[in-house]
Amino acid sequence: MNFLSLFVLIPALMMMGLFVSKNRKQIQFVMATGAILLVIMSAAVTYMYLTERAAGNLATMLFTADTVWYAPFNIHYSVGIDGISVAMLLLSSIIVFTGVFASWKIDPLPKEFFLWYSLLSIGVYGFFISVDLFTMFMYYEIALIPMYLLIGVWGSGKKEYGAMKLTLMLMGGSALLLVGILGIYYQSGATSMNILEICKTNIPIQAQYYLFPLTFMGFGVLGAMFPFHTWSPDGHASAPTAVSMLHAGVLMKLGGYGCFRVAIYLMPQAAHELSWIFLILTGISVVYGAFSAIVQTDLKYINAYSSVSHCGLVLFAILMLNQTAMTGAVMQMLSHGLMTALFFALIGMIYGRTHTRLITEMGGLMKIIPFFGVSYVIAGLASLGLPSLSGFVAEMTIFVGSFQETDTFHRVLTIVACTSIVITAVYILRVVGKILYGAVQDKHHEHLDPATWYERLSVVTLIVAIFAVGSAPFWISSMISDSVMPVITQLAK
Amino acid sequence: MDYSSFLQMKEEFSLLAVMVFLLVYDIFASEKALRYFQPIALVLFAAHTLLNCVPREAFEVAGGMFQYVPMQTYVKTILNVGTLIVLLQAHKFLNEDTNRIKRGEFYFLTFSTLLGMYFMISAGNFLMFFIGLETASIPMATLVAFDKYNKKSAEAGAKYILSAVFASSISLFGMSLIYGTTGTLYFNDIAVLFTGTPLQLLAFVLFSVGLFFKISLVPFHLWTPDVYEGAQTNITSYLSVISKGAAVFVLFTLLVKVFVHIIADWQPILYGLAVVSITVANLFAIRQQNLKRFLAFSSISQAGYILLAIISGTALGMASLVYFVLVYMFSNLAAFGVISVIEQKSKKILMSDYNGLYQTNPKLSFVMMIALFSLAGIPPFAGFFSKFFIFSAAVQQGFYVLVFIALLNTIISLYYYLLVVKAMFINANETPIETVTSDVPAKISFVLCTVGILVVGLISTIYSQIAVFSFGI
Amino acid sequence: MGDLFINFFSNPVPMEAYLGVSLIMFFAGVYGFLSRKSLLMILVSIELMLNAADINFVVFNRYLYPGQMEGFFFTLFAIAIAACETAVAIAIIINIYRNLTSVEVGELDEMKE
Amino acid sequence: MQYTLLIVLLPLISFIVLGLMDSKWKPQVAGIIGATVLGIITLLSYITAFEYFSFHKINGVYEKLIPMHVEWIRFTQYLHIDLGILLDPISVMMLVVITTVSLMVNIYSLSYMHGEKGFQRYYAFLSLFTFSMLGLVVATNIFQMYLFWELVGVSSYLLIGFYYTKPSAVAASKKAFIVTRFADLGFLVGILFLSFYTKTFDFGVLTSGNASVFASTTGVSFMGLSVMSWAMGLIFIGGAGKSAMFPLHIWLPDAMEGPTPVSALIHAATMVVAGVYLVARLFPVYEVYAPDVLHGIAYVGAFTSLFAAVIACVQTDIKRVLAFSTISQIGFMMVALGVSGYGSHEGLGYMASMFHLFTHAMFKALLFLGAGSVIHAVHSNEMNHMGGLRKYMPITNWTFLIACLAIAGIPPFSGFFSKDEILSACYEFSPYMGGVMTFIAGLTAFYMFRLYFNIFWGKEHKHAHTPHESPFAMAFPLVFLACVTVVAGFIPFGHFVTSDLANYDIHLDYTVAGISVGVAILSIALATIMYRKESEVPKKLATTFAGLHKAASSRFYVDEVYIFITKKIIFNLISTPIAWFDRHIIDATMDGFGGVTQWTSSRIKSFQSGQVQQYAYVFLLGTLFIAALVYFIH
Repeated sequence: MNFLSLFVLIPALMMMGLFVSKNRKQIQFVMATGAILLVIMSAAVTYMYLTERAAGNLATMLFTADTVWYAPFNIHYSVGIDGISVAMLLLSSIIVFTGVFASWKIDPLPKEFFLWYSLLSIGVYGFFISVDLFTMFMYYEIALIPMYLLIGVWGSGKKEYGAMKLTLMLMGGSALLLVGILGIYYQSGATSMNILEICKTNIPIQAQYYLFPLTFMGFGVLGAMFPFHTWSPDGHASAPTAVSMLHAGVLMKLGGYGCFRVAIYLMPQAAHELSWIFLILTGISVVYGAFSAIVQTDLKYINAYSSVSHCGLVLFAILMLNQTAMTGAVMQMLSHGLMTALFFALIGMIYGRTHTRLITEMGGLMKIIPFFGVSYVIAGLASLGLPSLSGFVAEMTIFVGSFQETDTFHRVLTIVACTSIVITAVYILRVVGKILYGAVQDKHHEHLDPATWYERLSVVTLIVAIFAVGSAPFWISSMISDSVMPVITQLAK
Repeated sequence: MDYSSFLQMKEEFSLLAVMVFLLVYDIFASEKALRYFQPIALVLFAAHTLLNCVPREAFEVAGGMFQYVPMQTYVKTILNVGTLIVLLQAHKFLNEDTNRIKRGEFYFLTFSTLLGMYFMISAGNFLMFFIGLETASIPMATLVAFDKYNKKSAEAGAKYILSAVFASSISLFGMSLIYGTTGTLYFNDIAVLFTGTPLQLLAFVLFSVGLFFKISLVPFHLWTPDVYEGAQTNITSYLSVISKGAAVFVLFTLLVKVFVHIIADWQPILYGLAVVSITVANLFAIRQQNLKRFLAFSSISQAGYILLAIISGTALGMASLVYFVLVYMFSNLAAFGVISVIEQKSKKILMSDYNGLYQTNPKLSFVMMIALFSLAGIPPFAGFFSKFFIFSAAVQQGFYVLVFIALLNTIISLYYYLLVVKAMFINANETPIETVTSDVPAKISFVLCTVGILVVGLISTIYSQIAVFSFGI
Repeated sequence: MGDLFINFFSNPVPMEAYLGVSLIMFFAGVYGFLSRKSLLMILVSIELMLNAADINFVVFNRYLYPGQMEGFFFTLFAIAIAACETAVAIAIIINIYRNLTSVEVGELDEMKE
Repeated sequence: MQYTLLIVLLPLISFIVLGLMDSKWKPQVAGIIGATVLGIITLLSYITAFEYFSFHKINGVYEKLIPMHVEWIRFTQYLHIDLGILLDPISVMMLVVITTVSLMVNIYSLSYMHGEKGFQRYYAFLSLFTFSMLGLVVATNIFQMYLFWELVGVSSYLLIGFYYTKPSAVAASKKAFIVTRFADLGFLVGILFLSFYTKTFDFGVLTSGNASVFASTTGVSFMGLSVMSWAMGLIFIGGAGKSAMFPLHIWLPDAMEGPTPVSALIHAATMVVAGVYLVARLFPVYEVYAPDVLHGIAYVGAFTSLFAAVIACVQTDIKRVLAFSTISQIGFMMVALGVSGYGSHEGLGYMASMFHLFTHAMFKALLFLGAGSVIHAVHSNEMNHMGGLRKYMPITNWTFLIACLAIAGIPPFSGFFSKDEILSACYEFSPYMGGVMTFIAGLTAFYMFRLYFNIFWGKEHKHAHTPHESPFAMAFPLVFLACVTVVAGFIPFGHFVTSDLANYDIHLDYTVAGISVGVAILSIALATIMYRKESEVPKKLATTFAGLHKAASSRFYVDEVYIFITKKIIFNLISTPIAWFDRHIIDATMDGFGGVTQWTSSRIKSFQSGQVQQYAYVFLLGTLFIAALVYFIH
């Protein structure tokens, strides 16, 4: 048990705290304390990671710890982090933190809400600190189920349908994944499910041919890869604010992270051979998601489709199989996580006031609730890749990286993917124009409550993070870039 | 002949002692003393469970008719714990005025079936096996028809006894052919002589369908939902867990010990049965409204999953199988327990009756939910681990496609488990079932189940212990 | 054909004949189980099936493995068990009759689908 | 020259402070802070210009200075975005232009925007724009330029949509952003092409003339065209978008929905010339490695210039006239670059283009501010709401006239000199090009005086209240810019900015000058006849050339084409079907899995008939089936 396990332990303790808390005050206290602790933890881990690297530690994973768990299956509870996990942990902490404040006054059943919320975060954190296939898969599944209840109980609209669809489709993904993982383990002949051990072995190429698609698709479902993305619009549209934030912000990143860490890292030959299929699919995701977003009228649908497009870009970049593009992919995960969380937070807060999410029924909100208006514009600008906001660095890294592949196929796809930045601008500006500018559409919207302190806290934290990543990308990009190296080495084999 | 070796059959004798004591106590004790009948019975049985939970050296009794291997202790302990939980849950039911008079019989019959299963598990000879099997199933029929003024119960009893006897007569016919082709009834000898001649294969098929019936695999499962629905809920849970658990273990033992030479023949059978069982049961389960029927189909589908452990025939598969049964026991009993306490209170058993249950019965809903999640194989509940292990055991032997089909089916199964969760937590209801207060034994049983579901997966010692004594081909 | 004829008379009853009888009994039982309407007749059919198996045991023991007693003993136990089964089954059928005032198997269909 | 960093940073700080404080401060405070910061950086730019042009000439060639530079993000071993400051003649010139115009606009706005809601926000955005524009011009590498390019686009978006409750302003801002964004896509892909083969973003390396940098591009083609053509062509598309070249010009006229000072700053003087600046920045690359693209630029520029000039002749909204005039003038600059070569005399076009950029910035800003002053007075943009204003607004009148003379190319105003150089370069390129450009220059003089007479002369329109001269804060910038316009032509521009960084003495080509001045005077005379007094001539002409007139008034229907593309094609033919496909095919397939499961479930329910005999039957069949299975397998 090393300190990384605290990331899992703290939410677990939060759950216990929630069990014994009696009223809303205590619940809020538990959640706030836990969330702050997690943020501090991840900041500390980042610092420790960077100092350790600066001290010349070149191991693939740092702070590793390994405890045998199920000896007959060579299942170990092993943790460890590299730059990518650190980035993801930071992201998770920020989003868990802001999610808590975004749902500060959740009603009804706050205790149960936060219980599931904490369980969800256990899954997320656990996934990012794991280096063992089994524990990774386990945490992945832990993260799936609370979603059902969170959406089903606290959601809105077609919540039961959305929740069920989301859960079942993701379960379908995990079904593919499980076959993939078991196949990898047995075909590699490794004596451990530890990724670092398996990568030293050679999985027979014939096995890779079917294991790679299984694994990639399995994670791809969570990464909203075309055509397995349809859970995303319905699921996100009906989810409560904090859940949308956490799900789109972090959970969808599990998909990209998994593709990177498991599918490509462990099966490099198949990745080379088969990447074209998935490049086409993800390329479609990128453009298709963006085009679909143009004609949506529900704010959450717009954002969900936009997530399809942006997350498609993550997988797209990973499949380019070069260092720069992969770095860009991770940056994009981080960036998309932050900005989509911001979007969902704002949409939730606006919805809480206007009681509608249809852009046709809103207008002129900038004048009424300027704080949300300005924040929404910032989120939008981040989403369409404005420099100094996080989206720009991520997308540019991806495009520059993707362009390193010289053949016409990759070139054309890259250019097609680039067009998404224009389409993104179209739907973002459409929304901003419709809901924030112009005249107020609904008489009831003329007097809306201003933002409360906890809403401001949540929104401002995210905006600051977006600016931080976007304005000073160097350290984070180099941190990620270093950690992509092992995969590149693996691919070069 | 030295009969002292018979004393080694500790579990059987200790259970028999409990049975005899209870029988005598029930008949001769005063009305006042009878008030303590149930506590005494429970304590005695718990003591029996505890006394017999430590594995011993392997031994044989009666020239190999009774063969003990340490793994059996675990299996029997699992059955004991399961029975104990069932009895705890039945405590309230048996204290009702109409049933008080019958409770002695209830215990006696239950323990009889358990004893039958003990013998079945430890059998080293087809005669012993057959006696065990029938001892386990005939009293079961009376238990199913226990509620004698209930039409459904009677119907269920009839269906059970008819189907069971039909199955066992086919099985018996199969045994006769096995005897005819090998000339012996001892497992150890048959294993050598059973080489797979056509007649032997026919014998094997006829014999094994009897066991498939017990495990209720498709297409030998049709009795299951009707009987589960008609029987009193605690008996249903007993039927679904204990009876099935014993049968799957026996199936595995027989396949790897006796029919080891024809592995190439029984693997495809199990393959097909697993696929059909899981799929068909799931398809039926999604449309069930009655929760007992619902869990019946769920248990059929679970039985299909168990075949994945058996099909590998490896030690890993064996350990996974026993572990799966353990986890399944906790999960299923928790679910049935909730259904039974609610049924006793409100006579409501339909899924729609459970709408909004969380508002009035948060704890019961919670137990039900984790039980269902465990059945669906969701971490961190134990069901996830047990499923993962059987899949792993199957993949190890190269059954990729089978595992994949099974996994696709987990999507369907998750769907219907979530339907119940949805009913309890999400669906609105003006008049939810009123708050139910369960008695102390039932509470203990829920705690046991919950702890089991939560802990068995996370603590790997349990699995490791089981794995120590597991055996395969 | 001739051999069979001769064998038939020199060896009073060949094993195949017994097996034939048991097989016919067995399938008669199966047929009865599937086709009779009355629960009692179904019970009788089951008895046929069980006894067919018993005959097998005895015949195999007698003809193939005359040196041992396993088959005979098995049959004894099986008969006892069959008796138990019948007893329990009849008890249940009586219970059915009390509840439905009928012993028609077709009426046992309250629970389905 | 470390202090140049301040020039860039101060507006940023000003933006952050003003943005965060927003309405917590009084409007005047925000305005004064904004204007003061601009004053400081203007001063700093002048010092920079002075120091640079005086002391950083080595062997007659200006050196390229990089006083500051940090690595911002690293993509690959070779490719990294640096943020830095590059000082060379054109960037220093741009610093001066931007800060000057920006300062004027800041001062002007103090009065013009007085009392507007969101005054603080306005100043914050102005600071943001100034910051981005300055960052753009001092960019040391192409990616830094792209980065600020985008920021400039956003500040433009925010400022155009300043009156966000006005639907037309919102639509215009959206249009401006999306059209330029589309062009930026070209820019981006161009950068990707260029950088991939040259392994660098750095302007210093790219323009060093070192052939080894481009070694890997030789013979490499992508889909039939050489990669350098792709790269430079695409980069030009980016420039064309920002600089409103046909057919990407459509956003600029609409951008006039923004406050007028913003139009003066962004859409006349600075941002719209970013495209010209970009081409000039990469000129050595264009010239050597993509001469075909460079010629293309010349033709695009010429066509745009003509096209816009024709439209400008018939527009009635004074800001639109100015907008089209801007497009036309930028066309001039593009043409000049396109026809230019490298070297002292061959590089005449380059020098002329930069010269024109400089002079145009001043007089066009002046025109816009003057127009603003008029609009401020009559509260309308329409020509026919004006007329005869010269009596009420003398300062505006005179300064406007100076600017008109300058743009028409009448000596000794600045426009004459710069335009003359352009025309000389064109004639040297080809007489046809020279002729066309001269004709456009004539058109320019015509529509400008049409505008001038319609505003200040002609029939007086009835006003609700008497128009009055603008206050000092507005008048001062007019006068200042007018002075600049008068004297700027005499700057020996060739001593400062040339294609090869060496000295070049401008000498007037009297033939060309004579022709162009003649044409200008003729055009002005024509305009005088037609518009000085009310006359029937314009109407007659309009009816005679009804088709042309209508087409030109409707801006040759380019907007309609765009609307067709966006609304009909993208929205109705791509997005809506895709969204439908997603819901009804993809999603329905996913739902279909569930449906099929349910259907199958209901189909097989009869197996569970409740009949125990049927159960036994199935049991038996199962047994037989297994037996058969075993038989076949065995």
